[in-house]
Amino acid sequence: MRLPSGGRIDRTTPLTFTVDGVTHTGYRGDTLASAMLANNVLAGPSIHLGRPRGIVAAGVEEPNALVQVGPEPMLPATTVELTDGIEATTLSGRGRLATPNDGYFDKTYAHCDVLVVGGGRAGLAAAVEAGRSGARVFLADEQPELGGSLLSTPDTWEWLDTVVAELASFPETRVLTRATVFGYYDHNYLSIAQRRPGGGRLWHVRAGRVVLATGAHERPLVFAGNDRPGVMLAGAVRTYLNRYAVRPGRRAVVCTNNDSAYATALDLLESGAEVLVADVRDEESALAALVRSAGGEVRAGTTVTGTTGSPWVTSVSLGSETADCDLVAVSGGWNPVVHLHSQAGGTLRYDDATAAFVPDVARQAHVSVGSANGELDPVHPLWTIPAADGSWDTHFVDQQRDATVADVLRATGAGMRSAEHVKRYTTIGTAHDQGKTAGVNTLGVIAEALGAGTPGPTTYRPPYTPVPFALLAGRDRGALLDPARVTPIHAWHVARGAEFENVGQWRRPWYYPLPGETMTEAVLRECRAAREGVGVQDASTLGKIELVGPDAGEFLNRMYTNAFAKLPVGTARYGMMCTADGMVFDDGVVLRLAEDRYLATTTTGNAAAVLDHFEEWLQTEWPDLRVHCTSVTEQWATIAVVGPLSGRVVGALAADLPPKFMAFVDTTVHGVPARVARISFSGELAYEVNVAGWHGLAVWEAVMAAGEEFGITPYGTETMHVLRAEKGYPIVGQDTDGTVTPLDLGMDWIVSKRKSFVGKRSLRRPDTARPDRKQLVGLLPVDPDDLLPEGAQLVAPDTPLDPPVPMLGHVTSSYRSAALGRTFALALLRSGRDRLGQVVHAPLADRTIAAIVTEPVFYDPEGTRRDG
Amino acid sequence: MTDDLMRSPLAGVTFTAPFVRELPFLAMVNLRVGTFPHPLPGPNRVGTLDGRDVLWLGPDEWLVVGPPGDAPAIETLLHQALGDTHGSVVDVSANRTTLAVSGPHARDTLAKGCPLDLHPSVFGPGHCAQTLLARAQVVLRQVDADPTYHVLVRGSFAPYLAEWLADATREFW
Amino acid sequence: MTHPDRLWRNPCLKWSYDVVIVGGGGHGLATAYYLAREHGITNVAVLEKGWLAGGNMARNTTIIRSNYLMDESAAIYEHAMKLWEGLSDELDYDILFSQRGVLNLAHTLGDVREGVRRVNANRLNGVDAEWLTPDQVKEFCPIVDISPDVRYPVLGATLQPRGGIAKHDHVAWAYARAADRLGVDLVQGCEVTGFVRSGGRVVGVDTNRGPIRAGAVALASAGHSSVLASLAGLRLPIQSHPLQAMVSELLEPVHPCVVMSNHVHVYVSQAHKGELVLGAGIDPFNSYAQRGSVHVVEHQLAAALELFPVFGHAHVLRTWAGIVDTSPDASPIVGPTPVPGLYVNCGWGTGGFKATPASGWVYAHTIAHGEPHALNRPFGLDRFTTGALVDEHGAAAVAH
Amino acid sequence: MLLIRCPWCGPRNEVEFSYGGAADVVYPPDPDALSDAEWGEYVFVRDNPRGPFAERWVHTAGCRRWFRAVRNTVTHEFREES
Repeated sequence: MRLPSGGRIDRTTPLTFTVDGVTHTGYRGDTLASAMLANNVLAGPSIHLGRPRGIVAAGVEEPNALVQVGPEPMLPATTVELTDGIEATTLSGRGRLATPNDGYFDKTYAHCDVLVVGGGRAGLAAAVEAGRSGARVFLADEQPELGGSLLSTPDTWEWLDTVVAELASFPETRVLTRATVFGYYDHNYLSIAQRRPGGGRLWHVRAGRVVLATGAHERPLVFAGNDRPGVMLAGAVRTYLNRYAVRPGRRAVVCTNNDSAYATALDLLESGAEVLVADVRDEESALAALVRSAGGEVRAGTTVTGTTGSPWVTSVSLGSETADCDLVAVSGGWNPVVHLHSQAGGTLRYDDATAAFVPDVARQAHVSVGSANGELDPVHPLWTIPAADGSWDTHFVDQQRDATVADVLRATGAGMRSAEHVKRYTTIGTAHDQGKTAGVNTLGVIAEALGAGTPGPTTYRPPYTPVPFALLAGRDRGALLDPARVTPIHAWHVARGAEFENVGQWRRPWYYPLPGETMTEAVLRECRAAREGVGVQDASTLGKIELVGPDAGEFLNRMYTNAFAKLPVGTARYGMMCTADGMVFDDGVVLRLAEDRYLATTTTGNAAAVLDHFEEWLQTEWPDLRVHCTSVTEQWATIAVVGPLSGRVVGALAADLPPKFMAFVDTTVHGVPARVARISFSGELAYEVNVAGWHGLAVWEAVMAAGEEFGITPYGTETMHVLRAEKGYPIVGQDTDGTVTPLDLGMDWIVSKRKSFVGKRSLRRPDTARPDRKQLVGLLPVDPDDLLPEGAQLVAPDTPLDPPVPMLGHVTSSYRSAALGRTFALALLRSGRDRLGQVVHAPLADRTIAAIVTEPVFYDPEGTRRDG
Repeated sequence: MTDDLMRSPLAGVTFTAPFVRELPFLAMVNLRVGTFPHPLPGPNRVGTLDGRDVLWLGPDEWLVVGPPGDAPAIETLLHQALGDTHGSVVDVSANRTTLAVSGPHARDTLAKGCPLDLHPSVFGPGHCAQTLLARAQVVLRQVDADPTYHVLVRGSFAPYLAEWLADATREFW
Repeated sequence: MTHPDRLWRNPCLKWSYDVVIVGGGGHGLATAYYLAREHGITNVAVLEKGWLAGGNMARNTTIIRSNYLMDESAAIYEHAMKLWEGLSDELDYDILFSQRGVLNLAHTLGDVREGVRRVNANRLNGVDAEWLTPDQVKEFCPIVDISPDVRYPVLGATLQPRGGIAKHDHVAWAYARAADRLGVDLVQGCEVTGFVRSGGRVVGVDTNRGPIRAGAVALASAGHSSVLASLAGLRLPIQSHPLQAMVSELLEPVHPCVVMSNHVHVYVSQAHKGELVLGAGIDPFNSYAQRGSVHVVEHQLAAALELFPVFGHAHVLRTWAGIVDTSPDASPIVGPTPVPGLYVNCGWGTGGFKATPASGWVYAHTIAHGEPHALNRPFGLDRFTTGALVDEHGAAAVAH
Repeated sequence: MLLIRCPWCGPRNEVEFSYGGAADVVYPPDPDALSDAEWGEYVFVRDNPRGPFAERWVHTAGCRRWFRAVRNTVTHEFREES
């Protein structure tokens, strides 16, 4: 019932809410739990046994009162601030996901000298002391207001107000409320979940020092029927009385093994309740006299051994006697909240006096203070209280998991000796409350069952309390999930209706369908334009690295399989790189810009990796080489103008043209500085126009305009792939997969015999040098209209298709070719070069395609077209 | 000096937060050198060289920043200073664009994505760092005590970063 | 749920065994079981420094699949799958093996190519595999967002219908119980601190409980393999990394299968009691701390919510990390070593749980015969000399 | 989130770095002189100790310098090196 006065609730602001469709009222300042308790509302029935359950605790340790509020499942009612119109549904330990979370959850980094975790008495004292020194102080507390357990003790509220005001006066002190420090990671990095209207914020704090003032959680007592509604933690009863002005019962039995529950007894008496204290300790507490003088009864050497009532408790057994009651306030002692200390790598020690695990050695820069450090009343440990009938199956250790002492005994009976085994066998500690009230009791029960001396040990892992997925995800959603990199010409592609593909983080035009056109039609059209007229592609995504220094040529010689030191200035050469394992790593064209200056291009996806690779070898192996690398990937927009008419187009715009294939000139195009190279990835006459990124769009548009009379056609990555495949040029990452050497690709010519390079030694290992490795070949389907799927596996024609079927290789690239008027493919095929002219089969789910093995060059094998 | 054929990576982007804007086309020249005849700023600091800002990028790497169109002059200056000394001078002006984030919300905005401690006692005017802002690599420098920060970001990442900033600043306007 | 009462004895340690297995995880327990069951070698001890199956076995996300790309991998994992399919019956213990299907999503054209290649290779290797279109993905797992306008749209998926999950603890206990009943000594709290040598041969181990003679010593110690092998003077091509995972509270059934996405680093299933079980990517640095970095978890959940918007309201209850033993080609190392009498079984990386039965089966064969079975012959140490790697990287950048 | 001290830029969050594994593995001066086993050892075999580990990091999002650090693989603490 709600007391007529007192508490920290705002009685001028009544709030209406529903639980399971029934309307109730509460006040601002209530939690959903305190308002439920004021209205005698039960929690949901238990998960397996369907037993009625009530609210047990007043904080995050609550094992029973889980509710669904709107779309949010699995909130402990004790942590839900009451607001007007809340519609709550009680749950039986299992929530329901139905709708996406549209809350706004963001993140921020923060730094401080001292992070104080917990705004109770100890935390406030630490924060004030640190604040007075001028240090940068962070104080985080999970409650809506500071005070911690002080909020349950009205005689401290004046001091609380003073301290909170002083904290507010420190310019470098920041107080976060509704903020739970849930993770303590390496190097004093802590995560805080802050509840905010409509969502929350994840704080990542790097702290100089951390003060853990996280308080303690009370332990229940383990007796028969200890889960009956009306059995509550004594400290929680006190919180409901004093903070929320809710008295959970009027005839109370307080059952304890320590002095802390006497304060609850006294407060209950003051509220007008009848109180019987059953203190398990034989020696009477010094506080007993206070209780008696306030009108209560105290019995030493007595404990509750069972309960009756349905659903609420109506009486308890005290050994052979029975006492009527409607509230049982229990205290089995307190567990310091050592979770963060433990997460930080700190060790724990079992303290006999308090029968609790307390911080022992800190590993990082943290200190525990107050009750979190074990400053607690001594207790008489009492892990289990036998029932009169000897049964153990209603002695609940973990209420949310419906796990009892009987379950623990079954586990130890099965041979389990480790607490971890028992927990897994019984599922104790794995529910939403993370076993906060169950954990240490379980260890005590196991120790008793095994006849071991002391319980333990245990460790804690993040998070301290459950954290919404949405909070950890933060704003990295939708377009912000991962940067979408775009070129300077991107807006043009979008306007032109391009379809895009993701290549690494880049968005690249895939093809440019005309209205009503299929992808196949579009690609055939684009290919035809590049082969017969002129096509144009945005190649800006290629990685570009300038290498400057007198040893640049020597360095490139060591990195690439082929040689670059003697490359004439003004010319370019295709190169290939291997990993130390001898497998193809990347490829690209290298230009020699000056005697001491090269420009290396990389594949789109590998740009960063190649630069890292260069720097790694330069810095760690060959620091004596005088070379410096600078990424210029985005300095240049790159426009590939391709096809027999490309010279007409580029010639109309460029002041100068490169004299021959694999040469380049620094000139102007459309009036802006440009580097124009005769490089071809298609086998056609082609020009690669490089201009500063900010000129990219204008020059692209100029190229389009100049090419209009020739029907210039923009093409995407798909057409690029077809054109290069017709020429048998491999794509690293498509025709290779990390298991392919340059020799496997049939590119013996690119592997220098005279110089050393990274990976060379690997090429003559027994397996790598085997003649029957998979080698790159061409395939022509026997039916020229049949398109081999990329990824089709290849077998010899007479192979029975009973698994496991011996496979020869797979199709790496496969297209329809406008130039060939048929389909074709590239494949990696075992002993492929010995199979030229033979037929292989590609058995698919529904049919088998036969194809003839060919050289991988299908188009213009003489290379006559590259010169126009 | 710019011409009307130039288009910045964020041309066409409207910044909803009034304290974020693009400073396009700044000249930037990358210098990598062992020994240099003129004093260059030390780690995480910005210095000057003949009227240009010089940002420390690494133990042998600096970024010389000047007004739009200044890159050829900077290159000439650096080459002359180097003489026969081996060093790498590369124009990277178009590699990045610059975002200015300024005013009372600047620090809290950047803190949402930048793991550096930007407290005035740690990072102030004249400081610079290569770091991360959200999921983009940036060069960050504080220009004045307002505070105004300059965020130098690769052109391809600029639209992402602009979108991120629009989101990060939405509580401030 | 009822368990048989007695799982295992807590036996006295003998001074000599035919085989000492170092590591009482899933692989060690399975090896002991198959040594006894298949080869009649029952004078076997499994030495576990902590509690049985308390390492990676207790920390994995329990996904079972055999749809590996390379022929050698497919063969050994498919052997495991067949053993899984009969395991509850064979061990007379319900391991809660649920063949609910495993989807591997494709988000790029490269993923699609790789997925189709894998489906084709799997089929010819006798591994069930299908290629699904985005609509078929939606049909199979309705909570996956297949809209085309997300950052990395779902372009398709491979499906292995026989893949699924099992209850890791039950698997361990089932093997332990069966091995125990065949006479194997399961010794917990027994840490190996060195090897007893005679001539060049390993003839026993030193432990915190004294020396133990052994006809053969078989390492089955996952992330700790390098440290143990170094005690025998053996260097392994293994690096130990944290691999993080997390679990939500119990939720009503919402997720009917297993979904994995290498591209965005997500793998998730809903366990039989209702918790969502998610795995993250490997932390890049070497570690024995069973602790990773929180940003790895954050990235992973961001990606998870893109695929499964409905998960936004779920809560992370626990996070943890295992110590995974990664090899240069992302394939295991199972076989004899250059040190006579010493065998090694490691390098399973992220694939350890799903391989458990086959790993134990081939390892037992190897120990019993002194040479590898055909299934693990390709996975010997010598491949790092010859170059005959079984490279699963391309197929499994974040393989699980 | 490890805090890693870049020798040039100062302490920075782990996300700014890439990991390079074991340090002090020298590229053989003459790979061709090595046996297959020796070469395989160089390419594939690295120490993997429990405890202090000399390793390489590169400050990818910062100065791009590779550096050596000694970190304990159990506690993750870096040893201060002069």
